[in-house]
Amino acid sequence: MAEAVTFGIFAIVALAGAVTMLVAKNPVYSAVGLLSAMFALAVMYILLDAHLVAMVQVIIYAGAVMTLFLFVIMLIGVDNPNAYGPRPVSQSIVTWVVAGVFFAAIVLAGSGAWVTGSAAFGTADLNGTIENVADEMFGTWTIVFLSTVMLLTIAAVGTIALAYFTGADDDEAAA
Amino acid sequence: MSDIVTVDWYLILAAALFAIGVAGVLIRRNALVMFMSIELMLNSVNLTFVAVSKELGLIEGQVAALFVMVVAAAEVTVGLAIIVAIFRLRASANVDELAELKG
Amino acid sequence: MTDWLWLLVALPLLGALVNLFFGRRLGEPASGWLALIVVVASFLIGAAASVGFFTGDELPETVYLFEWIPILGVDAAILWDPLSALLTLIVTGVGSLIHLFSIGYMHGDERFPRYFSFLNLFIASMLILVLAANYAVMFVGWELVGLSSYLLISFWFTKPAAAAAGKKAFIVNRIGDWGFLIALMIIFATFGTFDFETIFAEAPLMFGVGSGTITAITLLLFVGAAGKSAQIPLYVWLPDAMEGPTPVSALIHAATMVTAGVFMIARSAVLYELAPASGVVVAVVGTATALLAAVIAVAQTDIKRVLAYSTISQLGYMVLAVGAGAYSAGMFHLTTHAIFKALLFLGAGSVIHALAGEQNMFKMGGLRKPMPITWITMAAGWLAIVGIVPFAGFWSKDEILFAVFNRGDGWLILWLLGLVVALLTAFYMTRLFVLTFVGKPRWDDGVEPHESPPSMTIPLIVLAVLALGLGAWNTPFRLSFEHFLEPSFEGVPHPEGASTSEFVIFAGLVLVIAIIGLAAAWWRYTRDPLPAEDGSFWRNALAGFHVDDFYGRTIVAPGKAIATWSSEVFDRKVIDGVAEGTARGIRDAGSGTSALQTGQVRWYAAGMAIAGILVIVFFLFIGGAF
Amino acid sequence: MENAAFLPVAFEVVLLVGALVVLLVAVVADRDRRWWGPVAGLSFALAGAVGFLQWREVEETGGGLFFSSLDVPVFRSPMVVLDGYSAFAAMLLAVVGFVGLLAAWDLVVKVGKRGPEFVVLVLLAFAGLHMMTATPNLVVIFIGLETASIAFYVLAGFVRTSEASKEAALKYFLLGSLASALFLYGVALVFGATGSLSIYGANSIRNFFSTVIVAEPGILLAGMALMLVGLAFKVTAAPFHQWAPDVYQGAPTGAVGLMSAGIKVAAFAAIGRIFIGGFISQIDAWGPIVAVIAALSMIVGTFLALVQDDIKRLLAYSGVAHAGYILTALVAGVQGIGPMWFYLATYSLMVVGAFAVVSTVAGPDAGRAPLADFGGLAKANPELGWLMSSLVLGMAGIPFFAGFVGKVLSFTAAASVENPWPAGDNGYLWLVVLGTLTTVIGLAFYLRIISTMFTGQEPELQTEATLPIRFAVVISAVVTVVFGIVPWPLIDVVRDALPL
Repeated sequence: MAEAVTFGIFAIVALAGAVTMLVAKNPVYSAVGLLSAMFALAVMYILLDAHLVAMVQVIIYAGAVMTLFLFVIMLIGVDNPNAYGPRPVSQSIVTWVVAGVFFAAIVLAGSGAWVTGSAAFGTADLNGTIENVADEMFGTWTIVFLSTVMLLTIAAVGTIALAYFTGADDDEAAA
Repeated sequence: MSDIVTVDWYLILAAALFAIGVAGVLIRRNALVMFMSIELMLNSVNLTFVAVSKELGLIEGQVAALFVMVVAAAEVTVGLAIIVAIFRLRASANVDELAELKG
Repeated sequence: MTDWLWLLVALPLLGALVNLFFGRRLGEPASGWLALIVVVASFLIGAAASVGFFTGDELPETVYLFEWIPILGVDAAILWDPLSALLTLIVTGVGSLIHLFSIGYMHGDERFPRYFSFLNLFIASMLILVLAANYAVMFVGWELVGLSSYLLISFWFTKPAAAAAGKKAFIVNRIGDWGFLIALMIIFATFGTFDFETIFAEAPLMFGVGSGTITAITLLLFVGAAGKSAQIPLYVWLPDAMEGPTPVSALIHAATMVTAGVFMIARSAVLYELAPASGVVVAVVGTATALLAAVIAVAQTDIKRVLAYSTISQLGYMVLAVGAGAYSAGMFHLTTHAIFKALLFLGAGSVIHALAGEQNMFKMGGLRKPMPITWITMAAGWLAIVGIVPFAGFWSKDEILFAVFNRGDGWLILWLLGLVVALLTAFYMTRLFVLTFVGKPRWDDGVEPHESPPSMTIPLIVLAVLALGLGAWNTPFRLSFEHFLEPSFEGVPHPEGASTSEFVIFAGLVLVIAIIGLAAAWWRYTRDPLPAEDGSFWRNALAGFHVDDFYGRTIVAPGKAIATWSSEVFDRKVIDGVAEGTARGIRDAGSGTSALQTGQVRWYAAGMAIAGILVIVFFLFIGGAF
Repeated sequence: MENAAFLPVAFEVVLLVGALVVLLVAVVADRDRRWWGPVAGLSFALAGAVGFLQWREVEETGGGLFFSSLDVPVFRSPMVVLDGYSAFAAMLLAVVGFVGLLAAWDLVVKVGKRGPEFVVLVLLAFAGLHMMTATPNLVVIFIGLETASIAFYVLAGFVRTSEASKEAALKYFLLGSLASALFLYGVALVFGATGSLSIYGANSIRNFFSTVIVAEPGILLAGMALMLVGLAFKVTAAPFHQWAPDVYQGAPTGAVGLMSAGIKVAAFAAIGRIFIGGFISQIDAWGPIVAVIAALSMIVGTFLALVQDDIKRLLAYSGVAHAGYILTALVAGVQGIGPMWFYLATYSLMVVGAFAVVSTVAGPDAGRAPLADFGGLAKANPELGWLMSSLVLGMAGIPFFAGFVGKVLSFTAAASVENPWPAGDNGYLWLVVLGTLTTVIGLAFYLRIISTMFTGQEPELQTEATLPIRFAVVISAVVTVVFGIVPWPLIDVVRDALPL
């Protein structure tokens, strides 16, 4: 029962945060909305016994990623909502219809059974402790773990290429 | 897992969050908020992974969620760099103004 | 040795590619030398591989390279026999000399490396053609030769005449190719293969002499041959092709490309033997071409055009020979002609070079003194083509006429016409020689003729020596050329031989006729270097008897008229009504859809989302989830 | 199998090492000499050699599944797969990367000191692309996809001063991330439906389908649909193509060729691996939808290409149509894999070559490239005109060019299978007929390019190509012509390039 209550509360928090993100005029509020949704999801992970994921969710997402977002919002300034002008009603209608139909389609698809996979290979009472995750991560997934070095290198190099150099480094600027 | 809150609820919540993310991409004109919506979508996918992982007793789902976070972090870095670079050129994050290329 | 034969083609191809890419970096002389080296290497490989044929120790061999079109059973393979060896040696041998000559001739041209790239490509294509072991590969070579000659003729494409000449050569050759292509289809339908060996083995078993199928095939093949080898009525491209650089004229129009048709007929000798009617057609067309071209050549004033028409005329001889079944005589004339005509063209090139581009013979004269080497070597070429003992042309031309005479009956008419051509040949070549080298200088003021550089004169000397000595390869006293080619014409009946004494009588006759022609011209043009040549004959012959004009009126103009009519009447009425409507509908559909392409990211995202939902619903529907 | 532990991942390792060498040396070394070009070229050459070794290994041993380089034995699902499919992808990607880099060299020169960053991004992107083809694990496919995509977002926005480039980058980024998210959601749903992330192995999707009959396939179908949407976006199949023209037009011309060719090769390979390798038993569900997407792509691509005045947009729409032709092969299931590879191998090089020519004429860092600028190209530089013509004819599918063979193979495959929906035993004949029709209509815009080049009167354009570009163009033109005339060697090879 306690779990049901916890789930109910944080599901509402997550949805409220998401909707806040969606409707807030000011991007800072959007960021805060997303942040609360992420915290709510971290709680969900704990409910699902995924402790490491919950922890990383808080550290990486709520901590690093959202900080980066807020930082960029501060950097480029919160723009004036009026600058965007009124949004055509048709756009709102289309958006809500699309989102609604999408949700309905998924729910409809899952209405029979949400999880049909076989549990033959599973562990009966899975506990996502650091140890269990590490066994998997540094066992089967080692090579994948190593391959993320490419992703991170690209992120670093790409950011440098886009933002770090001054225009004078280019041939076209020098010419 | 208790009998009251089945995996279905988590997955429906994830679908709802994903749909809100889709709505955000369609309706928000601020590139940053569009991008936040995409992050929300990735989060809802993670919830799906973790919930299925618990249901089936397969730890892969949690590992996958962790990898998704790595990917998202890399994506955020580059995405924000692009937005900043655009902002330097035209001092606006309104994507509706970026429609020079069309036809 | 035959394992290395693929290099024959690969080397020039490589040279072409390297020059295409790095030509500019290699710079002027280097790219030319590179092109020369690969062709010389090909020549050496060819020579080494054909030693066995000269000694008579080696038998023809098919070298399999790779599977090309398995569905049709076509392999890329080389047929290495004396015939292809001979052509290989001519193409690469004369080709090397022409490369060498070009290094001097093209000096200073801004697209120097490109020129050598094309030249190498030409050599490679020609080798594909002659080495082919089946009609399909031969056709590829055939087309590539057409392409590279087009590139070379219009090399100076900024000159409108050159561009037009290239186009003309291309179109006329397409007509010939059309014949070849249809012949190929019939061949495949009949024999189920393109392979020479199989076809030539099966044809005599499947068909009797005079069979309709074989006659059709051979006649259609001849249409192709007429296009490449410039026979009536498709010869018109060749004189115009003189707009290309002179070494190109020598290469294409003397030594190699134009011989492709003759070679193809010789290669298909077995089929032609089964179709005597085709042989007659071939021989008659050849004779007519030889005669017409010789008459036109008499009146030309441009030195290169004289040589061009002379080439057509000599090709007529070769075609006459193969039509008469005297394949080795035809091939022998092809060989000697390649040598002496290349020599004459290069000599003419040397003269034109010296006179800063002047091509009108009436503005030459007296070049003997400033250009001693060119003069002497040209003299060798001149005597060879006229047919004076012991120059090469004498032996090969006599052999053809003798073979034709030996067929008897109606062939005697062709023989007589052949004699007339010999007379005319002697006349116009002497005219050319006298007007160019003898008499007083008539060149424009300010032109200082000078001898050409060694890279140009060395090829001349080599060719002159060959023009003098090559005849010894096949004299009635020692028929080593015929023996050399024998393995290639196995199963083809030999024309009847005659005694040596008979031959001497006929040879004497031809020689006398040649000397008459020579003397007449010498007399006429040394006396008065500028005779009044403005009678109606001269005017008409100079204009090539207005054949181009005739084609223009009968074929091109009606074609254009039909095109105009269809564009003005047909198009406006019908196309406007139907096709244009459809086209407009299509375009409108395009524009209508392109209006969806607003450039708005969110619009695209909405499109994606909606389409994605449709895909999901579609999936659920088809997958039976509902 | 001595080197088996290393060989399956050697392609990625070689490119990663190359990238790190460039990156680390660039920190300390002189950035004026452009030594990174040879390093990157060498990396691609080595990667191609690795691909060849992998191919040999597969021929000898049949390849196999690998967990990680440590090869600990207790795993449920493998991470790396070595088969003809991944080995061929390795060879093809190495060639595309090499030629693409040649074609992009003008741009690398132009971006000056940022050259090393460009090269590193290209190398890592191609490593990511190969990851997509050489893994049975859906999450790893996603990671590879993102590795390549993120690098390409940066490449699209590489020209700092150009608004078009930035607009392209942002559009590509936002829409691409959306597509990735959809794909990933599909992976998660499939995970729920099958209990597996892997196509092969003990606990695998194939194993699941062979042992279980899915009574409630809803989630499975939705997952497959979302994965298809994500990948269809990457291969620019309609109606998920709208980003492509804008991004191609705005991105620096020099980089467009390798971006579009690379992502197409890998994303199609991923579609083949997932849907034919994993979901072949569900072909009755996905086949008709792929056919509809193929049909839409052919129609939309062809008709919109007709009205373009910018050659980059035109090529983008032509790419949409080509995506349709390749998908046409895939509806045939396993039989379609060979045709898909043939088409990809030839088409990817044609694209790279064509964009190399565009990059010469319009400038490597340019955004827009009006078709009118090509006027008189063939007169000013006949060789470039001829080469470009042969590439365009190849794309148009004229006989004796590789594109024709590719189309024939693809159509033959589609016509030979049973059409499940609407049921009928006459194959996807309607799709083949449609493909033939759009091919004919498509001639109009391909010939328009050629006639513009041969008739226009504007000799002031840049027509002299640099050496790397000439190389790239000639390699691709030679491939187009050679495999148009002698396609059998390649057909024989792709016949063996099958997934496990």
